Amino acid sequence: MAEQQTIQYTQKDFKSDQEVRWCPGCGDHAVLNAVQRALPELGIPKEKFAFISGIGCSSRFPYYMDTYGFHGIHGRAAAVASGVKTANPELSVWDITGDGDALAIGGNHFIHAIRRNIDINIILFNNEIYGLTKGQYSPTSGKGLVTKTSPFGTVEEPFSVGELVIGAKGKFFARTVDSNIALSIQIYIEAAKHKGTSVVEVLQNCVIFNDGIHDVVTGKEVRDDRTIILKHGEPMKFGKENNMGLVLDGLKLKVVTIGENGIAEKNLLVHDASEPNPGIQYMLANMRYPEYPVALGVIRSVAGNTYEADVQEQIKSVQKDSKIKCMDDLLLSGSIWKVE
Amino acid sequence: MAEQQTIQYTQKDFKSDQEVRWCPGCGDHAVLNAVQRALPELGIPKEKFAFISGIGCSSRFPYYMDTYGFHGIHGRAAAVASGVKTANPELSVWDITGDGDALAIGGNHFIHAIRRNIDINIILFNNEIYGLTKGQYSPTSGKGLVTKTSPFGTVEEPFSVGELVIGAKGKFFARTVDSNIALSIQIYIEAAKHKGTSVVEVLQNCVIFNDGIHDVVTGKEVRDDRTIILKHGEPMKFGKENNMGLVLDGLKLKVVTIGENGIAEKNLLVHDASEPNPGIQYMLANMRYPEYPVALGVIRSVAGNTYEADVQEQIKSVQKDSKIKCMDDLLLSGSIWKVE
Amino acid sequence: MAKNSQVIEREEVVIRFSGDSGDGMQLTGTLFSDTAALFGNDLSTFPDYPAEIRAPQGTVGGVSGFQVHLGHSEINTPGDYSDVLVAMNPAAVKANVKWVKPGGTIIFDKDNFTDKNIEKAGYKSDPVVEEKLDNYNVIAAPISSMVKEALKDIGLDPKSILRTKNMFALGMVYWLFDRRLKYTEQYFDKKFAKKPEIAEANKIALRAGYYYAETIEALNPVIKIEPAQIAKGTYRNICGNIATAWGLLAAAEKAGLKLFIGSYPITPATGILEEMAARKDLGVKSFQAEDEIAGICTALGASFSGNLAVTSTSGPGLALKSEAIGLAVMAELPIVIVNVQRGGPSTGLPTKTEQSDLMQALYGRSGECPVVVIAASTPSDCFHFAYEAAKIALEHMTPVLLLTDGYLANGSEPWKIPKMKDLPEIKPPFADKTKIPFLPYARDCETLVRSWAIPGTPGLEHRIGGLEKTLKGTVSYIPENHEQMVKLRADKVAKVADKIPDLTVYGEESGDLLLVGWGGSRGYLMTAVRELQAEGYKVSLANFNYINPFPKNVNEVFRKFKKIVVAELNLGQFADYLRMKYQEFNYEQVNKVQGLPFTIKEIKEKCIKILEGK
Amino acid sequence: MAKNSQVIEREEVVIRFSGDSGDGMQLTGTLFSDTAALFGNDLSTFPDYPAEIRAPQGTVGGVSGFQVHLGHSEINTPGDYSDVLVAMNPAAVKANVKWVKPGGTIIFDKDNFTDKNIEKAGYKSDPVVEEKLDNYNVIAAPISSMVKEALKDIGLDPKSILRTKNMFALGMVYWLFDRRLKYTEQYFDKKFAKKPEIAEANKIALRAGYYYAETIEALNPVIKIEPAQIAKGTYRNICGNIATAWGLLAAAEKAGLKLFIGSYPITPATGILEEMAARKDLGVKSFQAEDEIAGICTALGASFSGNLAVTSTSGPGLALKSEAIGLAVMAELPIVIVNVQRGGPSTGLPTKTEQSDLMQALYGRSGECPVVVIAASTPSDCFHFAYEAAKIALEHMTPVLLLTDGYLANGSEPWKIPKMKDLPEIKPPFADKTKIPFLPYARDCETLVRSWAIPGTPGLEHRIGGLEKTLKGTVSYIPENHEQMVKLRADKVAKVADKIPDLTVYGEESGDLLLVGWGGSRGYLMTAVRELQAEGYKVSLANFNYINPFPKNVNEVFRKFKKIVVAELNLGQFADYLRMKYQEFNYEQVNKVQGLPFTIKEIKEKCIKILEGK
Ligand SMILES: Cc1ncc(C[n+]2csc(CCOP(=O)(O)OP(=O)(O)O)c2C)c(N)n1
Ligand SMILES: Cc1ncc(C[n+]2csc(CCOP(=O)(O)OP(=O)(O)O)c2C)c(N)n1
Ligand code: SF4
Ligand code: SF4
Ligand SMILES: [Mg+2]
Ligand SMILES: [Mg+2]
Repeated sequence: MAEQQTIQYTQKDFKSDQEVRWCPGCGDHAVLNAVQRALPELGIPKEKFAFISGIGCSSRFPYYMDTYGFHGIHGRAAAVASGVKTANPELSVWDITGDGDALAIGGNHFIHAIRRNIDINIILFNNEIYGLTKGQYSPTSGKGLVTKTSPFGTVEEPFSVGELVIGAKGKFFARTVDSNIALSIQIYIEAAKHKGTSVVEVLQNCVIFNDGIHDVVTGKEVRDDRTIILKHGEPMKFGKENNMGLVLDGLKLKVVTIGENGIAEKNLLVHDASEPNPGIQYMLANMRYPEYPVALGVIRSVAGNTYEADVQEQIKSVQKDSKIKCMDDLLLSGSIWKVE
Repeated sequence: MAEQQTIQYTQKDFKSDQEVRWCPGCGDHAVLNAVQRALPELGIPKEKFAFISGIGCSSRFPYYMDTYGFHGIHGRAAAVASGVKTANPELSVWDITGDGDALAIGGNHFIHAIRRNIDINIILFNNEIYGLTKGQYSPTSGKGLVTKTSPFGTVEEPFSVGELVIGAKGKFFARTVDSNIALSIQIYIEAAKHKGTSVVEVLQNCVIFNDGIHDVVTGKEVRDDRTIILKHGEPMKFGKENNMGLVLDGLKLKVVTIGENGIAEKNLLVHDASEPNPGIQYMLANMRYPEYPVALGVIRSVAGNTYEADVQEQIKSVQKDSKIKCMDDLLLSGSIWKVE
Repeated sequence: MAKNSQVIEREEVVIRFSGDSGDGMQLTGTLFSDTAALFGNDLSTFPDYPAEIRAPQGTVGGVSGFQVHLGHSEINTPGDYSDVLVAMNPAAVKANVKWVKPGGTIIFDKDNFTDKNIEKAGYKSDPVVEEKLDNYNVIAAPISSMVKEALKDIGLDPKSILRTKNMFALGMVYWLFDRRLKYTEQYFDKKFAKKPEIAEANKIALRAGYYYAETIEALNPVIKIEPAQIAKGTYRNICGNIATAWGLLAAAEKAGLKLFIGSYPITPATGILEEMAARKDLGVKSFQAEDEIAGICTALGASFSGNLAVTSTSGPGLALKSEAIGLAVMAELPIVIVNVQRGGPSTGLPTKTEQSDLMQALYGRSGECPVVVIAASTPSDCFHFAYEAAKIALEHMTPVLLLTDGYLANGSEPWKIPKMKDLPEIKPPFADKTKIPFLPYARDCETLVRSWAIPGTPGLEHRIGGLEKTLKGTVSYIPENHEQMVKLRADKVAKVADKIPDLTVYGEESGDLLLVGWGGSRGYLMTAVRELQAEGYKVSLANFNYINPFPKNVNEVFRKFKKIVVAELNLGQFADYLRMKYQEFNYEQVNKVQGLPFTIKEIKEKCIKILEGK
Repeated sequence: MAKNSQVIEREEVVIRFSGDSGDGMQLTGTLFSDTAALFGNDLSTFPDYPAEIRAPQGTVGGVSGFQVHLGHSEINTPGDYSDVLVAMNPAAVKANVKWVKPGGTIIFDKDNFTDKNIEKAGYKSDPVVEEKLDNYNVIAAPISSMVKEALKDIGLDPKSILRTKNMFALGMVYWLFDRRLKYTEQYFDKKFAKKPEIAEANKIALRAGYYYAETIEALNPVIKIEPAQIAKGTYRNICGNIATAWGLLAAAEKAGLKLFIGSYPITPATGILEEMAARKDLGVKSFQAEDEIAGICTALGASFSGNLAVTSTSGPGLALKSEAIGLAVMAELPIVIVNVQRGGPSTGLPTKTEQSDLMQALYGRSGECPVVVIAASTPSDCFHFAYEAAKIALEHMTPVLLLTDGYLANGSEPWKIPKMKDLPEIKPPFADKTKIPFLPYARDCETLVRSWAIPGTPGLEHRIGGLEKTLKGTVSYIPENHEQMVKLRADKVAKVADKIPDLTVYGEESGDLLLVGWGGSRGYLMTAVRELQAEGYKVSLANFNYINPFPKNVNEVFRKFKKIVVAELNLGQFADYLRMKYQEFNYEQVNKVQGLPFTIKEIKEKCIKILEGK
């Protein structure tokens, strides 16, 4: 990614002249808003951004960004983005994708990009439905969901995004909610700054085909009690009264109330996003309502080599030692003979 | 899967008349041997077995089995097998695949079969190389491995099979070594009996393109000290002298010696393969030499609904209530009118 | 309801309902069609959804339309130009006015023509002026205010009240075409059984519209279209996707097999998977796969296991299935691959129609890899050709690719419901359980078809796969074996020609010009040919449904005409294919690649030009 | 070394080294070829590996061969039948004897003809009897015992000693063809610099074989092949896969771009990726993708980013890339897709050659989706056509599909090394940084090529993608826009014809028969035509390298011949394609689908038959 620059952008600089065509009320609008507000904070020249997407409602995103953009084919955003970043490591590369795009047809590219730890920022719009094709279940749809292709309810267990990311050797995983713009901005900035594949799962609402699917957790009335915003180095505290917390009970997480059963704030777990061993982060990413609050924020952020940097470095080191510096050298290398 | 039957088979009954064409010394021979010895133990009629594979050295397997067999295309074994099992849940379906077949081109079908928990038995021959195409690195090749496509060493982090399986909601994961026939037989039997997707990772030696890659762990001299065979309900003990073990140290596993520092056998962790929360199993699957012994045996085996059974059940329940019993009913359902 | 108005009779008429996505135009059109069908008209309909993302309300991009063509005689297309346009807002006018016949009727909701809406639609001033609507019979009805008025006492919230606007408009149209309200009222009673106040509101709005139309002068005269001469029988409306699904289901039942479908959603093919998913009552196993590759691969697994296996998709998805179709060819397993064509290449115009996947269907695979290719030509005959596709796949142990398109998939027409007992038998070549060992690639000497041994059958254990094989199923690199197998696979597909009907000619068997088409353009071509014939031209039509192999009589048909003109919605793929297969003829072309069906006018013009030698 | 033997001169000769996979035949053949090349012979070689899985030792399936054809004049193929066969074991005899010319020389290791080995090879008795080898000049040398004897004092283990058997055989062949040992000895010194005892052992074995041949009568007379009349210059041997990789590298350097390759290993294309991976010295970014789809998609990303983007594969892999090629067409991004054809369909015969992916290359995508298609025709001209493919892709902003095949990929021949400065310029249409805003689909009026704005360039921010677009890159569903864009994309590709050379004719410009071929069969067809011409037939050859678009003079070339015969390694795909494009001619066909190249004999026979009107 590029060096810090001094140009000062505003949200407006990242708006393209194209009409935004998502349904009124779709969560995608808020994500666009948050991203357009996060980018100016990065100090990266505008021309260094590339937004790559697959196909889906969410994948229309690049058209609305006044940056370089490539709206690809369904499921392949992670592959295209990997090519963009490897070819030009100077770019800040964003992969915009949906739960179908990334986890159904694109599942393989998704896990391989993560494994390679290519420095791209994946924003996964998880509305637990195929929006663009008008409402079929996706690999994140909860078991039993009635959709156009599951009129009697699905019989499939959904992926948990964080679990899959960590299972694929993921080093950065965060979760946010479309409507929480402030948290989202912060997370996008952290994702951008993290070197390596960053995956941000956005709990996004599709007003048309899966309206309110996240409400049980993210609804205005309940969200404080049913979500926890994790911050690196801070105790795991949540709740309307900010008096709930997480502790470790044997090998499991447990929700506790501060002040009850002798629990004080200092007994709470302190979030360590940078711990390489994913044990606790794994459990945090997997917390489900009603047993637990759903974790938001940066759950895992661990440093590691990136693919594109290692490639660059290997090229450099080979070039230093090699006698072949250009094509003519190569053509004349090895066994050759002259005819006179 | 079929009911227990009384027919008594021997290994020979499962040998087809085709000449086995793997390289002399290839670990695949041993796997074939172990599978052919495991099947008679299952009491399933021979005609109920279907062996499905992709492409790779290992994927030639079905030709050597005197059962129904389908040698498919590269990477798609899990999808083909899913179709076979869903279409006919009576069959005992085996998916024979390599590290490239299952985890490179076939990664998506692999994780989705696991997520759905279709009752197929996946034997993944992990030789950490593409054998059939003569020696390129695979998604399980260790970082730095020099191969034909990584003449200066790979720069990619490999998948850990168990981690990916669990990350994809896997409910059964076991690991064995090609040469350990006795252990392998036992594991194949357990995999077959488990209802749901069973993944067995076989540490397999490719004598030609990656010879000895597992030796540091599985070599005759060292294996007792560098592997641990996990057994459900038994303490985690290993070592030539059988005096080493595993305990939990905070949130991490630790290797201990019985008799040292006051450790007795009763202090060792007891293996629970059936615990749904994968926390410890995840750590066990991820143990790497030299820090830890590599875990063999059934690491995770958790009961759960299977896809094909749920599909069957949903059909049954819909059929019970529906007025449409046959095509003529359907054709005449809804809005119709007569022209006389 | 007494009528005191002037009445004229018409042979056929085209009506287009259009409005914002949220205005309920699809339902309005459907109710109108059902009423017309019950009355006995022949008809053809086509919904025209906005492109995949919901455009902002009130914009042209967000207009949703539904066109109905009904008549006293045979109707083959939803019609080019409409006689009546219902436009709920200015954007609907903007989007559709060019498709209204000169002098046609345009009904719009005056209340919706606010400055804001006019601007949103992209007009600078009053659309009536800008579009020169004085050339049309314009009825600017204050629909919104009238439903508000009519429903003011019913106790509904304003939003729900406004939602009945479409029924007011429908009422007007019913009056215009002298239709009964009964069917529609019954529909409300059933649909809103649990919300009687909504049912009532809709009924009131419907009647209000009807009476309003009766009251005002503008809608005179009433148009009457007598019932068509339709064969006796029981009928229903059916669209192409449902007909396709049902044809396959019928084949499975006939063959005594379970149906398995492995598919991944994609516009405009998703409807097939959705219908199959709903058919658990018939025991369908619908597998929504993680991608198109898994779609076909799970289906191949199911085929290996003895199911009637199906996978459905559209262009880009077919591309992804290419490799696995190769495996199906090599393994000689029955499978039906349905490809609902849409505008390409790449993501292209996903919601639009085109016929540009023909070459891909024929040749989009590595190696010598022949499959049977069939194309349906009307929404309802998708049933027939889907049934045929399954029958051929099962009886010839081969993949069959069935081509439909977005226009057939979503379009609908009345369909005489067949009886299962009247459909032809389907007899898959199951392996003889007594012939052991089973040789997977041993063939019937006549049809060259191998037999099908289903896993679970004792004694027939065998192995198949994608490598070249001998008779026995053993992998073989023997050069002569490979050549022989390549030819056998080609011949096996070619021999399907023995089982398919001859190419038929619509019109005289010889003449000046043979219009040639394939698949879904048939309705348009037929109407054009009929009109040309009526005008005295010696023109006939041959529309292909069997594309590989061809019927045996093609040469015989072609050589009786002076000119051959191939019309298709692409740059000339079928024409090129004919050049390969029947090099002896000269082919002229009519092509269109606009995501739209042909219009009858453009076909006629082109034919006349060619006939006149220009 | 003094020669005291009888010497005869020959124009050309074919030698085949064959033995078990472990016998080192590939090295033996390569060393012999290099020596011949250094001597100045023209030559062509072809390795013939066993099928992908190693068969058990000693079986026919496990035989590995290497054929060299060398001559005093131009050599175009590795030859049909061999003059000399070296067979290290009975299986090698079994596999190859039918390819030895009657009366040819067969050298074998007598020590290896044990009962067990004879049985393993599938013989029931002595192969000499069973194969009637008395019709050949058989030299049954006790090679194993002689190397044991020769190396008994050197202190090596028996296994290492036996491993020099191939060098003993090579020594015999050197003597037979009057070659020097020097080059080979130098090779040992270099290769085994750290193991001088191994170098020494090989040298001793080599000399022992040489002297042995000199000693025995059987090998008389010595065959001399004078150096060929070869253009002055610096030469090397090169195989098709390396030449392909290098051609692309040269193009990148010339265009001033970095090269990115995204590929997934697949036989027989893997060599290209492997060579690219080794070319870190030239800054290549080789991305071994998780599958073929990721291969092309990463390459498309790299192309979007301004690299020369390449993806390489073989048939089934090309099928998987179909959808993404559609995206490349729609996005109008430059990319070279190399398809090394192998035996199909499906997994087919992966290690064998065929020309059956032509139709897939031309049409294997949804929608109207034209790409440039080019085919190379010799191992070394893969360099030229890869360079051309990259030049066209970059200068015309289009995907270019380069077809080679298993035979070209692995075959090798001497190649006059070009100088970079002599290669034509490559000038990609980079966007003008001062023209803001950048319109991605604005075109050069002449070539219809859009310009290329590289991410990172200030002011040129823009969006592209797979949906239909306007000039500006805005998504558009406007019917007329779509039709116009479909035609523009087709015309852009068609206009590449302005830049490519005319089709050339080998032989007279008119005559009785024009043999037509494409791609990799050129050597065989040319040799056949040359021989026919020598026999007095009026036969010429036109071999196509540019397939879409065609050179402009095809009609002009074709019409000067009485008959046109299309020869290809498939069931007639190019012939069919010609029927579409040049319907005016009649095409006869010569086809072969055996995983093998043509033999000159079969082409000649077929041509003569056609000439004689049978
Ligand atoms: C190859 C291919 N298969 C299928 C489709 C159809 N399709 C487009 S988007 C989509 C799924 C969209 O779901 P998701 O990724 O969750 O995005 P959302 O619309 O919900 O934002 C599908 C199935 C396609 N365009 N291309
Ligand atoms: C579509 C396709 N791509 C690539 C290949 C080439 N190919 C065959 S097997 C294989 C990898 C084999 O590796 P693995 O799965 O680990 O099996 P192994 O041979 O090591 O047992 C590859 C790349 C192919 N046959 N088909
Ligand atoms: S369909 Fe759903 S996801 Fe798509 S734009 Fe509309 S609300 Fe958003
Ligand atoms: S190449 Fe390797 S994996 Fe393949 S058969 Fe030989 S030893 Fe086994
Ligand atoms: Mg979604
Ligand atoms: Mg492997």
